[in-house]
Amino acid sequence: MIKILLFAHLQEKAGSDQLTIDKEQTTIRDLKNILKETYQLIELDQVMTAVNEEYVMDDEIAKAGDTVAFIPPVSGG
Amino acid sequence: MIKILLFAHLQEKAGSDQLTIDKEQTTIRDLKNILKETYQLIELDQVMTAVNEEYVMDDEIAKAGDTVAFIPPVSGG
Amino acid sequence: MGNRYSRQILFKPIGEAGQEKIQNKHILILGCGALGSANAENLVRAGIGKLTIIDRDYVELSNLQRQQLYTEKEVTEQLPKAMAAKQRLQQINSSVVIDAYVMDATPVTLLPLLKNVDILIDATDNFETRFILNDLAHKEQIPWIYGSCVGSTGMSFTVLPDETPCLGCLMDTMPVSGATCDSVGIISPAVQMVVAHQTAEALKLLVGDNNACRTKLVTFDLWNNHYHMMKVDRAKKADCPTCGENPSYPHLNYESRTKSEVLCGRNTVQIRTPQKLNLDELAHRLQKIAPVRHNHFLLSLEYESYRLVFFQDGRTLIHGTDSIEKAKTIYNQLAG
Amino acid sequence: MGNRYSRQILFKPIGEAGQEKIQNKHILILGCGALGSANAENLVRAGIGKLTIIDRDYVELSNLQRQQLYTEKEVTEQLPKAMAAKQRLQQINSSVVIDAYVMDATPVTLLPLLKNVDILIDATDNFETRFILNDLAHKEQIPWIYGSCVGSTGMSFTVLPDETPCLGCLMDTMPVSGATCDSVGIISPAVQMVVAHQTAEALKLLVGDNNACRTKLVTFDLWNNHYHMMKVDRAKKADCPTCGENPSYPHLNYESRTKSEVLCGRNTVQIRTPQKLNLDELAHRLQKIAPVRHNHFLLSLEYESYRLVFFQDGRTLIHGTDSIEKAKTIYNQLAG
Repeated sequence: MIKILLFAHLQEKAGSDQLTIDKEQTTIRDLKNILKETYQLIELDQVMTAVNEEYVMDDEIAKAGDTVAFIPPVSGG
Repeated sequence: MIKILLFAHLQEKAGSDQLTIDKEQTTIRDLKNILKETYQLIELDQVMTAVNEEYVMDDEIAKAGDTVAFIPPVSGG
Repeated sequence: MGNRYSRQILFKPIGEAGQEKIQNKHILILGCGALGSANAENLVRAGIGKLTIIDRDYVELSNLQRQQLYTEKEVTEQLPKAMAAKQRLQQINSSVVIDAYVMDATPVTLLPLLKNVDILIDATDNFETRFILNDLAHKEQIPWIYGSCVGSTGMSFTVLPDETPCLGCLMDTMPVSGATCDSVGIISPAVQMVVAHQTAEALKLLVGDNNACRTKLVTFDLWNNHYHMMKVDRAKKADCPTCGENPSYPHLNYESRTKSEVLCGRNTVQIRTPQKLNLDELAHRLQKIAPVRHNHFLLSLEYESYRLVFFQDGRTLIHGTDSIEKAKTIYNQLAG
Repeated sequence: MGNRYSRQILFKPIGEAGQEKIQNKHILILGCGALGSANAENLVRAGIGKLTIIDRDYVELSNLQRQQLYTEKEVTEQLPKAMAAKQRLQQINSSVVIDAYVMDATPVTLLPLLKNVDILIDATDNFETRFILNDLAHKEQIPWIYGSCVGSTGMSFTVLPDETPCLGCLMDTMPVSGATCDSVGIISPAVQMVVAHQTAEALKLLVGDNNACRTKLVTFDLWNNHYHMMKVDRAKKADCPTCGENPSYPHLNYESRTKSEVLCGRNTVQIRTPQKLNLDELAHRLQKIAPVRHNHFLLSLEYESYRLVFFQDGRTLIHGTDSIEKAKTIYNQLAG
């Protein structure tokens, strides 16, 4: 089980600020693809990703027990 | 090993915002007594205590691996 | 006012319906110092229907570093904070009804002001008043939002009667805190961080989104980059004298309070008389002793190494001493 | 000014020495909207030596809900934000030197203003300008503090040239963010929360306590009670075109920028001419077509279903359309 945290407008799209994905391990890229299909989160092409509060790139891996946060940059000021 | 987080003026007194205590387990009361002796933290009689981000009373127990936060109420406004 | 609140209405959890609720609600803020002035500015900008603000103090130069609504002009004029705040707040939003009181907050003076109040915001600088607020809020069943700050740290908690633990559950004994802004200082971001949490919680309650309220006590330290949320459900005590099954509201027993008090860390004593002061009469009398400054709300003068400030509501601040005896002597010499 | 900064001096990490440093430093804030006005107020209250503020816009009614320095009066007067901000800031602290510029921030206009600037604070509302700021800050080796907010959320990061990753490392491609304050709204506590972080970081840098700076990117959501700090050390790229070994500063190539642009989500087009506008002459001409409002900095009029605002520096805003072609037609009809 991988825990997913969604920030800003991703929440509204997915209807929740937290999701879980039942996987042993996956690359961030694959994880994004799953979420894009399931929740139409096309915005995932433009987010920062943290695994256990550390910045990661798309080819890195998340494992069961990890918390993955998707953080879309917001532009207002 | 128990991890200790100190907030507000406790930090200055102890000279750090984080400490570790090498114990398998201890009540909060005993833990406070150890810190009072080692760091002269007499203010520990008037703090809120959280173990792993949850409020606890003095007779509850902290174990190795736990994070204990001592939060002194501040009064300014 | 057309599109004045458009950006707030666009925020989905508020929307048109939420904005209308905000404009029909009444909030009381206790204290117009750092937390109070910033909370008041937020709520007035957000379009709150009615705001009651209470403060016993006047604007001083050392306030300007962190107290949002005030400028050098109000320091020169020695305006009471509640009055100075009201002036600026009405310039910001003329459609908000603002009731401002220059007075000491006691159970007796506060109770009549709680009628039809939807939320209480704590912007006091001492735990004695916070425990009075805690008792009153539970007696009158009004949510209140605790906030405090010092140095680069601060904390906040949303107290909902019948739901959350109360301040007394969290702190069995009243903290004798050595850490006030006057003893270890304060930076303005610590103020704003607390206020951001308090206003956000107030907005949730105003629009009726109580489920969104933070149930945890938040503590932070901006200089040391800490942010801590503490689950407190288990702190609620069934026998709590404030929020328990048989409440006795121990802090509402006003009779036990002294009439003179040392203001913590401020090198100041406050003397309170039950009668209002006639400032004109007093000015007339005192100007023979020393040059007197005088506005509609207060009168001040320098006397020996002390500065005295007399308020219309019967209080006098004697700056320059921590000794109640010394302060009483001077007070009696001048006004006695 | 005596004890004006006493509470800040009492805060140990600042102290007397830190206060003196603050009073000798120069900060530039880019943008005087919600983040900019609140950051400016904090720094002026804290006693910063010199502040440069830049904004291209004027005060509108819908700003008052969250933009701290402005009141109904500045809306009526249609004052440019930089000028309105400066007025209020000088009332708050007359000893701070404030340089205010009503202009579009481009590499060309910004570069000369960066001389002797110690810290840059990001208070812009778009990533195009932030990437220019990122390039300029690295070229000139000036720390800059990123901040942004929308809805009840916000984020901040302190960019130290040669130490931390830069904005380009964190976001390889410029985000085409759909989430602006004009599309999904904003509540004022989200603004203050970002500002609290930005000002705290600025104070650390001002007093030289760089070790205290937060090395993590912070993100929060006040309505949903989230606070997240992300370690970003590994994001730093050796081949980053801004902070890498062979920087090319790709966002400083001004020539490629259009002279007309649609302001995101605002139903407004901006047209920029290289020449300054003579507002008096323009007023004379245009008053035959429609009633003209005119102050020292700008001129506005309603024309058909559009509202046009002409600025002295050569820019014109055409409110009421998202079409550059339509906007140009109207512009040419009136000012062409």
